[in-house]
Amino acid sequence: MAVLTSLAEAITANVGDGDMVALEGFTHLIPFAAGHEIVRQGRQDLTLVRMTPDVLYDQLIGMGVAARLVFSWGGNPGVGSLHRFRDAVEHGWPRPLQLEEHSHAGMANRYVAGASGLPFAVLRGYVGTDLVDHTANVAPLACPFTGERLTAVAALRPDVTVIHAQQADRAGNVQLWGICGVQKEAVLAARRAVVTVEEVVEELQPRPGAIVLPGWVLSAVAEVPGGAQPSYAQDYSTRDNAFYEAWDVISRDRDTFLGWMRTHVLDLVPSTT
Amino acid sequence: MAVLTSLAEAITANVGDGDMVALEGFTHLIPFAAGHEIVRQGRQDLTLVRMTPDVLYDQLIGMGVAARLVFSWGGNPGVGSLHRFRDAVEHGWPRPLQLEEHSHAGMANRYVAGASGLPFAVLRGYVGTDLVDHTANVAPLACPFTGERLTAVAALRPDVTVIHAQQADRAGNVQLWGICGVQKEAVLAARRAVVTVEEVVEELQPRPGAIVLPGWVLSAVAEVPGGAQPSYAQDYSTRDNAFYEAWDVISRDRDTFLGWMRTHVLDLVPSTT
Amino acid sequence: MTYSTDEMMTVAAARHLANGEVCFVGIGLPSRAANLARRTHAPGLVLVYESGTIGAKPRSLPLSIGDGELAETADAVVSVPEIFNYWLQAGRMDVGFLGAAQIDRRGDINTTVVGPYAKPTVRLPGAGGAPEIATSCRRVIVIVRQSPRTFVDPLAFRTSVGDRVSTVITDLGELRREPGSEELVLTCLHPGATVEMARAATGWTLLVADDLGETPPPTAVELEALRSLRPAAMALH
Amino acid sequence: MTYSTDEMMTVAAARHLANGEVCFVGIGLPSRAANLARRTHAPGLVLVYESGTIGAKPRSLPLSIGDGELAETADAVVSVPEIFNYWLQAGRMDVGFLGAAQIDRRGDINTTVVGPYAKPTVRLPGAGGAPEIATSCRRVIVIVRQSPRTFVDPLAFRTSVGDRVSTVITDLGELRREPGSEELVLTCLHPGATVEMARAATGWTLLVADDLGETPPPTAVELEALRSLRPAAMALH
Repeated sequence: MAVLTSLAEAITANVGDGDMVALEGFTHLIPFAAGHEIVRQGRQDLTLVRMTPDVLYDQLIGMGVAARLVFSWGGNPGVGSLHRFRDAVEHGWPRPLQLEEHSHAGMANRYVAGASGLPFAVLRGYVGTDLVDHTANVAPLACPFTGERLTAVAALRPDVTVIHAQQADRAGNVQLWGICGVQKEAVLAARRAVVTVEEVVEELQPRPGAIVLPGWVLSAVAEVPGGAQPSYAQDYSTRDNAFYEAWDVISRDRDTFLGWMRTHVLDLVPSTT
Repeated sequence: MAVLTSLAEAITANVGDGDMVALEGFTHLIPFAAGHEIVRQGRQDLTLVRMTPDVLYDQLIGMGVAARLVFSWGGNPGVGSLHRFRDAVEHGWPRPLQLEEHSHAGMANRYVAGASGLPFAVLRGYVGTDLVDHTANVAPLACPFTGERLTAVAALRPDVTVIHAQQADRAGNVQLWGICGVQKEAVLAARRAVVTVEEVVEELQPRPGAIVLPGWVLSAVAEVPGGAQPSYAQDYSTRDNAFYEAWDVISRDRDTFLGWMRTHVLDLVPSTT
Repeated sequence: MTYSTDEMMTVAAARHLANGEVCFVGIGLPSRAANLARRTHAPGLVLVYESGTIGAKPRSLPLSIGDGELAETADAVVSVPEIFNYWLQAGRMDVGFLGAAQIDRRGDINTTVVGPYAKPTVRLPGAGGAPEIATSCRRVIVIVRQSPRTFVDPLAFRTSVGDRVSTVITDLGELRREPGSEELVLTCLHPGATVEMARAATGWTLLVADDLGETPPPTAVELEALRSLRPAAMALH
Repeated sequence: MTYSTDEMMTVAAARHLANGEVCFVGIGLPSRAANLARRTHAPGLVLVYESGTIGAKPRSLPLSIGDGELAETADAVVSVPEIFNYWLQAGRMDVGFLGAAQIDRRGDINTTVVGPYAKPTVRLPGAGGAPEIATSCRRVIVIVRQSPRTFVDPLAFRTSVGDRVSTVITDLGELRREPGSEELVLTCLHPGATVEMARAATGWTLLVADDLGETPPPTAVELEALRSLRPAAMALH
């Protein structure tokens, strides 16, 4: 059952060293504030999971919180490379980063399997690519009816999934809308789930295209207005495209990066509500 | 690409003798008018597919249009038996009816596989039940990662799926809301899809909880106000519960049934728009 | 206050649902019992219907599991594949609530046929959601009127496996499965019912608990709440 | 009107999309070309983005595939699992539009690493949607600038299989796969490009079609439409 709490308490209670942690949000609703709180609390040896590790994971990887990354596309959308991610993979800085990579379809179906309580999911994919040689979580599977050779992907079961949403009510029911990505599956696949929201409202008003997650499948809900910035929350904020472009410069150099993180993350006290 | 047409033309063009036909709608939005048009046009030897064959399929089965029924629950919801269905199975009247039965979870996943372009889907089900002995479309499957024994169900690929929805626009894009059941999957699993709608509108206004099916995945759209009665279309009509109870009496006796069908279905000319 | 055996059965079933639990509800007696619980001691009971309505709070008793009332009052409405895969199969349901046409001493259920499968004497509706409700919910409660036609062994057809059936509630009393035991045992009689009546209504040699209890009769509050729960359709009659 | 080689490449790509087709679009040059087609000769082109937006009609060019503009103008917004399973994998896409870091003579694509996988000299973003776009769309068009670093054989890593790549559009010309042939052939040069330039920009011995054509230069209408398609973010600069 969801507890309405502060961001700091939600992370303290639900994210531990060595956990497999999924912070999801497909361009939209990326939980930046929660990710920053994980950095501030000094979590270590995390397995970070995310379809599209973008600027947020570049920050987490650059701060050395991750031992492993499970992902399908690691870039700065529309801009270019993730320099901290590349530095970790190419030069082991600030620590080596073990990779497990998939296609988007594979990752999405791994979450679906987790959300469905199944050990694996089936898709037509991976065949003929070199991806199959680099993970134990992909296996060939024959259709028992037609004999067609398909691909099985192992379920993802994060210890904790963290997402950002537009609204929660006081019972901890959460509503998000706009591009909803893989968030429902990521939440339902996880053992624990933390949601930051733009706003706690008295009553959720049904919205076109919205997903509602009942409070009883969530562990903690924290009100963090702007918690997705520089990503965005539809009908609350817009994507800070200029920041995504600026990140290309900030993140190129290790010291510039560390300085930025100190000023904009480490030295900040999270807002409590 | 969807053609806006009359109900009669939509059925003529898309439902042929011997076809596998799925008329879906989970209590809500059952395409009664389209089913009646199939009877009027004298289709034969159909394989009827539906999770919950209720009064509509009782009518089609009683009229002898079906050679086979693929289903998971055949009753009159909240009332009792389907007498025409029982008469066909127990006494072969008006013709023998071959059955292939599943659980709801199995049928739903069979549609999901069809919609996904996969030959099968996986679930944790059927094990230990006598259902597995009565269909070739269920098979045991071991997880390639854990060895757990699960169940595979073969994809459903109807020749045509027919559904009823609240609205379409002039481009044939369709919007339905309320309880949406398995309609999206049934439409996307089928080779052809026919949709009857309460209303053709100039522009679809996004609705909470709505599904939108783009016109380019549909074959024909026909405006048929009240086309779900005695089922209902949320925000357009209410369920005629009294009729569902009356059907118990109408359908008990073969002649009473035939008389009712003559008056209320066969002798009617479908409305054209 | 006088009450019927069906009312006693429904009240007894409702008492098995705790506040805050998540309950996967079939239509008919299970839905009536679950809604009664929500109106009395378990206002925070979460009702989930296989039509995809999660957290439905119907103001009148639905006649079908797809009534508009369920969608309009739900916290979330999801697709039928989603309700079975993400919510039921994934193990999020505390209690499953089933009816039965036939039940055996292990709690296995038949809702498919009476007589041979290929040439049944009675063709029943079939499986519906029951097989996966029976194996995915943490515990399963069955509500069924007790008679030699319904309490049979062996079953004509095993539609749902009874391993997780914790309690069977009938018009005569309650049967439970003790931890570690395979067979259901009569643990409680409703007021007015006797062991002999229960034995006569059971198609096998019924086991009776040493400490056989008696169900407290329905309270005035329970009966009033139950009687106010008339389906919208019936209210029209 | 003068134009850049990138503009020529984008215009050439747009011309390959027919009105009414359904196009699965990656971000960057593919999105620019697809949006240009929709603004010129193919107003009924259906744009599908992997963020789950079906029938998006962006008024300005999105910077990312998850821009709010895409959701707000789409016919439908679905989940990411659904877009990959029900829409892409099911074979509903006429055209897939991909970029590439490296491409070989068979149209296989590398977007994963340059150098050895375990110790890459350049770590690229990875697969994203590309592997399943490459094998699920009826035909695949690749847009990539031609150079000996991108046109390589063998690839350092095969991220996506090229079997369905029908056309590769570069800043120098177009390569196509003839029916029945495995290898891509230079079939067309953009104005100003030569066979020698194309050969010099290719890391294998480039095959050239007997009837090598020349791409018509961008029309004023195409260039104007393309230039009006500035991303919202860039318009701020």
